Amino acid sequence: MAMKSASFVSSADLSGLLVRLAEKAELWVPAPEDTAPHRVTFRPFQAGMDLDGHRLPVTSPKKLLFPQGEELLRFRTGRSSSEAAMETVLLEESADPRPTIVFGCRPCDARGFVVFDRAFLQGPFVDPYYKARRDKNLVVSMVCPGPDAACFCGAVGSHPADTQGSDVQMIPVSEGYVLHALTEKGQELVRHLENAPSQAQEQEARHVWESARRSVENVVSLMDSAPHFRKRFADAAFWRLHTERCLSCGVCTFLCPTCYCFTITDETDGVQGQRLRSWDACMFHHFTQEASGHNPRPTKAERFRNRVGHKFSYFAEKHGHPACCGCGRCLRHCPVAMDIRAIVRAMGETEDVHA
Amino acid sequence: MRIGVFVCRCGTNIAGTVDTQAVAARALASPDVVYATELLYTCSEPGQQEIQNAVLSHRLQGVVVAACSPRMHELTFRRAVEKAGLNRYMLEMANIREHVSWIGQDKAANTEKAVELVRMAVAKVRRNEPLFGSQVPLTKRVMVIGGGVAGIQAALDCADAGLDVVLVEREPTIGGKMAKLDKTFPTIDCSSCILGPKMVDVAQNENITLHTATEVESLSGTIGNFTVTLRKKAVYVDWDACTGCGLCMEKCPSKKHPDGFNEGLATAPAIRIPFPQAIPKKAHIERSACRYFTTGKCRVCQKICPVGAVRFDMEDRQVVENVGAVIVATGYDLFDPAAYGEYGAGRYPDVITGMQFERILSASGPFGGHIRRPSDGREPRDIVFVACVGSRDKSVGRPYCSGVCCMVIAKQAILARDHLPEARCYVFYMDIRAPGKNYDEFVRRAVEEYGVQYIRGRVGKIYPKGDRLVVQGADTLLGAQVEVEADLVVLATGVEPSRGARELAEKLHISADTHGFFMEGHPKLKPVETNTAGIYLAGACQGPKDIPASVAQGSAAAAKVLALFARDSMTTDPQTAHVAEKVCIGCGKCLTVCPFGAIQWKTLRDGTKKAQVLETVCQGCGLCNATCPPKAVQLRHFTDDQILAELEALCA
Amino acid sequence: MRDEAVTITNQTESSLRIVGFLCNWCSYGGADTAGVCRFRQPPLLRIIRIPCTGRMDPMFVVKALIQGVDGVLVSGCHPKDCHYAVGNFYARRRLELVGRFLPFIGIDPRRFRYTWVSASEGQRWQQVVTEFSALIAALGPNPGFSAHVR
Amino acid sequence: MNTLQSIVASVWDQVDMVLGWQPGYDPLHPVPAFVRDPKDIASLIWNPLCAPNLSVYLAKSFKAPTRGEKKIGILAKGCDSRSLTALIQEGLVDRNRLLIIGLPCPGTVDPDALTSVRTQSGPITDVSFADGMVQLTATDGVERVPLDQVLARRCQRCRHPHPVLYDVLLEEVVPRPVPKDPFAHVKALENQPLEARKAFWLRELERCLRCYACRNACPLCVCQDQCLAESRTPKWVTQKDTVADKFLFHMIHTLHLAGRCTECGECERVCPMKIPIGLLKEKTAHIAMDLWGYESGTDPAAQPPLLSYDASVNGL
Repeated sequence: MAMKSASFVSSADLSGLLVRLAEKAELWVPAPEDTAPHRVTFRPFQAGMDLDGHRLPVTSPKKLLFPQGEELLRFRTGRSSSEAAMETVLLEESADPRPTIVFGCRPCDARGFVVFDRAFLQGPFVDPYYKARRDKNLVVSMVCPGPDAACFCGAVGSHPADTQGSDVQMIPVSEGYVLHALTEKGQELVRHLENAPSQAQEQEARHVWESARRSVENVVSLMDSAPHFRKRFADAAFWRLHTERCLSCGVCTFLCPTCYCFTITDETDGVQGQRLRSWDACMFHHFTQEASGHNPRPTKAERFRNRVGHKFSYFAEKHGHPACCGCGRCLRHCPVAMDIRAIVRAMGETEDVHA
Repeated sequence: MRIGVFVCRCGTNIAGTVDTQAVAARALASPDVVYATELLYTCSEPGQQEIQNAVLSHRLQGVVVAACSPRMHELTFRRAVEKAGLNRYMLEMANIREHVSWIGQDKAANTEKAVELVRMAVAKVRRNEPLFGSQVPLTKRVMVIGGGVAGIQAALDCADAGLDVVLVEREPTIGGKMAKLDKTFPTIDCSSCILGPKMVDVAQNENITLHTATEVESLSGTIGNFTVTLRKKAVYVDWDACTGCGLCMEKCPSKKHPDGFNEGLATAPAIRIPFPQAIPKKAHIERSACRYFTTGKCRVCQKICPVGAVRFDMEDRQVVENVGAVIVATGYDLFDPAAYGEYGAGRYPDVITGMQFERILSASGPFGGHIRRPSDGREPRDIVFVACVGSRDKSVGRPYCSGVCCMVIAKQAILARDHLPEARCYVFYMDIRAPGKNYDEFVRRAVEEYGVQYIRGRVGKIYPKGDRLVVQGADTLLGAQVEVEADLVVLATGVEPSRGARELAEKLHISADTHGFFMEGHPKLKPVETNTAGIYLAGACQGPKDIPASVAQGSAAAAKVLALFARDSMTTDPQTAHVAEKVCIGCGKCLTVCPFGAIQWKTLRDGTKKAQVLETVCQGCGLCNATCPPKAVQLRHFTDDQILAELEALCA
Repeated sequence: MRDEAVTITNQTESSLRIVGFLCNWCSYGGADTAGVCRFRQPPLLRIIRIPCTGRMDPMFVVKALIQGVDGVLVSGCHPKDCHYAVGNFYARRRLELVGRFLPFIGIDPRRFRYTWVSASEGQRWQQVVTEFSALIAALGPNPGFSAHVR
Repeated sequence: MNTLQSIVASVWDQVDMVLGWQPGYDPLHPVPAFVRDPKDIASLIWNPLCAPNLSVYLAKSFKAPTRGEKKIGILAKGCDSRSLTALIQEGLVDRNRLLIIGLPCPGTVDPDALTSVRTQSGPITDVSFADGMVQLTATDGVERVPLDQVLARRCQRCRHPHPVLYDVLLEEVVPRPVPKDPFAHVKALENQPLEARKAFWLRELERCLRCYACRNACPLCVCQDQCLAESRTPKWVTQKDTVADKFLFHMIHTLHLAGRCTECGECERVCPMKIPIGLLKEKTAHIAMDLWGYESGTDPAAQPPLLSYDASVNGL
């Protein structure tokens, strides 16, 4: 671990730090819900808010860089009353986004942005809307305090101390946190803190980091599933069987830190309107509905197959890692506990359980 | 879309309280509006021409006319845009007269409201689509319900023009109220002498199928193709056999039953022909009066009938008639004066109704045309007529004027003086209403030539004194209480809807007003139409009327039917429901709620079930549209998107 | 005629809007009759013509009130007078239910009213519009559901 | 012994398949199971964590019967049996195709509530139920929680813990007693001022993701892929991420369920954002009961109130 700079923040000083950060940028933290304190979601920080780094947040911070309904532009049709026949369309681009900071997310959530970056920044076309937000964004992740039964970061090439996608990594130690800057942007933040960790603190941090990384060493990897997927692709019975209980809702994709599919609509209101980019889900019937009425993925079996294929085959082969960070939200919050891990594993099983 | 907006000034009707120029100018701010102007009278020939010119010169695809109510001129403007080459459903109206200029004086507020109504209409027309009706053949038969003078006239006019007519009458004979009258005002000609020949014409006309003692049970279908189910009541005489000889009436041992034709002033046998001129002249048995039906023994009529026509086992039966149009002419009934307890009708035999007096006057009546008192048969010396018994009186729920009673009283007083030159006639009245041709002159004759004494005021009380009656009332001209001793009191009872009118309205899907008179399509311009296409009105079922008005309406309704049947087929209204098959989930809720059975299942090749609208049966109510969960069923011209567009234009 | 109710026009009140959903056969005709008789009414109401109250999806009521329309008035034929025989019977149930539901989501139920007015009842229509307009004027603008709490 | 397995085995010759529950990825999450092979009967389980209402699959996945088919066996708790009844009422499921195995229900557990009352943090390895207690075995110890304390909200207010419609009944557990006021939660909200109610819904519904889990888990939401909330023609709801649009979607769901909802509470259970949307439908159920004395899903022959009418002048 080559670290450019490090700092120590005591537990007592943390909220002061957050207040200062919130002045500079829109700061999102995992915090308990007002009405249900045992439920944690990512929300804009407000003074007095308690951070909860322990419970697994229901939502990921992806909404901050990829809003559920993002206005791309506004339009208005105009006309001068003297020349009624002349109609003009006036376009107005949406305002520049504000700087943002994601603070205290888990490594899996930070790694979600790596998938987004691949899709929106590193291909032949750069998405200007995402880029504008991403450029002004800083991610401070924290080494994971512990997985639950749904977590599987270790199976997708990551681990609870992963630094990918983070600008700063926080490591919980006794009485506080050691912060390691990982990027230029991270440097800037850490440098301002001017409180270098002690030797002992650095040592403890290294220990916490190592034990977190090692905690998933024995997890069965799902990294090389593309060949299995190709083999199963045309096995309709396999997909029907394994997706039978799926309800075709959007919980898995909407909560997923890596799902980036969207739809674009014009929402017109008389003479004016906005062009929106909003979340879409490959589990929905409408996702591939064609104008003719034909739908190439008419049932949930084809739709679920696509989700598995995209994450573990198409994306994985193109970019070298699955479009999955292993956060486990898709099964943890699924109404019928659909387990994508089990399906990916089953693809590779040789015996044909379904005649 | 290219939309033109035409704002009507309607002279000063609209422009007086709406800045029509501003409305037109501001319409240009709405999307797709490429042309907007105001016009003086849009519905006029030049106004329509302007619309047509603008459609062509500005290549308009949609037209908004901001003017009067679409119930007034929608059809006018639909035709106008059609002439210019547009589909007629590419027109919308904004009602800125009845709903704006006529109900508010604040010009600024009115103008704002008109601007918004135009904006809503523009939003709607942007989502309109050309619609095309389909052609369906017409059933060129007409049903006339009610065999009074209005129905007879309508039936004869239609039949004379060559139409098949089905005439339905609830009573065993046609003729209605007019058949009971002695003479008619203001000509004093004999009622049965002028009605009788028409009744005979009905019986003899080959184009007329007559169903008497028959009631309408239900009606289904739409203009051009109605199916009417009738119930022919059991009359216990085979009318195909009965010759109307009247022998049964003579021999019937059960003779002492109130004679309805004579308003209860005479008795009749249980088996009877209603009156000598009845059409059809056939006997029927009043079940409640018949000895066989009440005791199980008798059968005298059956034994003596020369043709063996009596059938005690006869039952009601259903008859189904298919017709293309219906004329409703169910007439009226008379107010029951028992509601005025202080007048003593029903308690004092010599307090009678006007209709009873008609029967007394009639030569075929209970006393052979001699005026006598029902109580003792004595000739009356003093006769008092009381007007407005059940008319113009909110306290008995009859706030309206019955229209005919003033003239009836004048006629009856004149006839009384003719019959009994020594008799004195008094009339208590509120106002004299005599607006018809020669009507006021007729009332003057009663006063001036016949010496009938008119006392302006209401009667408070009638009570017996010896064998006579005292009529106590006010003379508002003298400002004094007056008492008149009388031998006979005649109450001019008001006109009310025929009994069962409201139930019939429900069966026919037409409207009735608060009193139960049927609603015309428009109070001025559609007096014989109803709001249900193909169903027309004639006579007093629409409101109190005298004979000439009823006859005129009978002919008018016939003319409407003849106009309808001048074509061989008709274009259906394309504003029907339509199912988007791909969206339909086959839940069947539309089938459950459709009041017309216009939706049926359609099974696709893969076995899935989809709803399907029978467009010729659909009436366009939109209940299915409101019920359909995924909104697969859309009512054309009133789709969700069209209504939502109007709503959103209002919110903008 | 109540003149104080008729002159609801000025200031904030001039921005108040009532949307009326009227059946073509009875109530739209009643509103026409009121116009023909020159029965003065406050200018808040904007009428949308529908064929029958049976066409009335309760969602129209909810959508209008969520979007901030200040009042919703639905009017049709009197029960038993429906041009389509039973449309208003269905509507009666649906509208009654949605009316009772509105307060549960924090919408003042007084902002919604349904009534029956026949084509001949111009005077009654005037009364309905005048009363409802006065009520909406008293309630003031409906903020709808655009306000964010957080 | 009258066990779930023995009952299913006893009816096996009448069915092609049995819809039930099997263990999921951890002991807290049993999942719907489609048992087609008799050797899988042994894997069926039934405990207060078997929350999913299996009737959701009937109208959606098994609509058209094929020739020569046997029945579909289905396990049904009290609430599930009401959903089945409502589906039968509306002709969406053929009663003759079903073999209903009724399960008197002790109430189901809200895993969220269970998690919130835990004192341990280690992964749970086993859950068992006895004497009104839930026993949680985790890697760091065993703890016991009263079932009443972690009951799902829907079960706290359940009026029909005993199935209303079934062919065979598993008489193993004693169902819960019926609560005094099933609409207590509705009334608690109604007791707040109008503005507070509105603020409540704005706050709750702002969280909505429009993932449509509530809709898809609803056994009576039969539009599914054709849902009006996603329709662009007609367009009732936009894609805008505003609370008004989210609210419109929930009003569509609520009003489409008015007079039909069987109060199974699945919409609320499956909501990842834990929005108490069940309350909306409970309110409509309350109104239907008030106005028409109607309780959906209790009489297979009844016509839902909004699909019928009262033809009297002053009636409703």
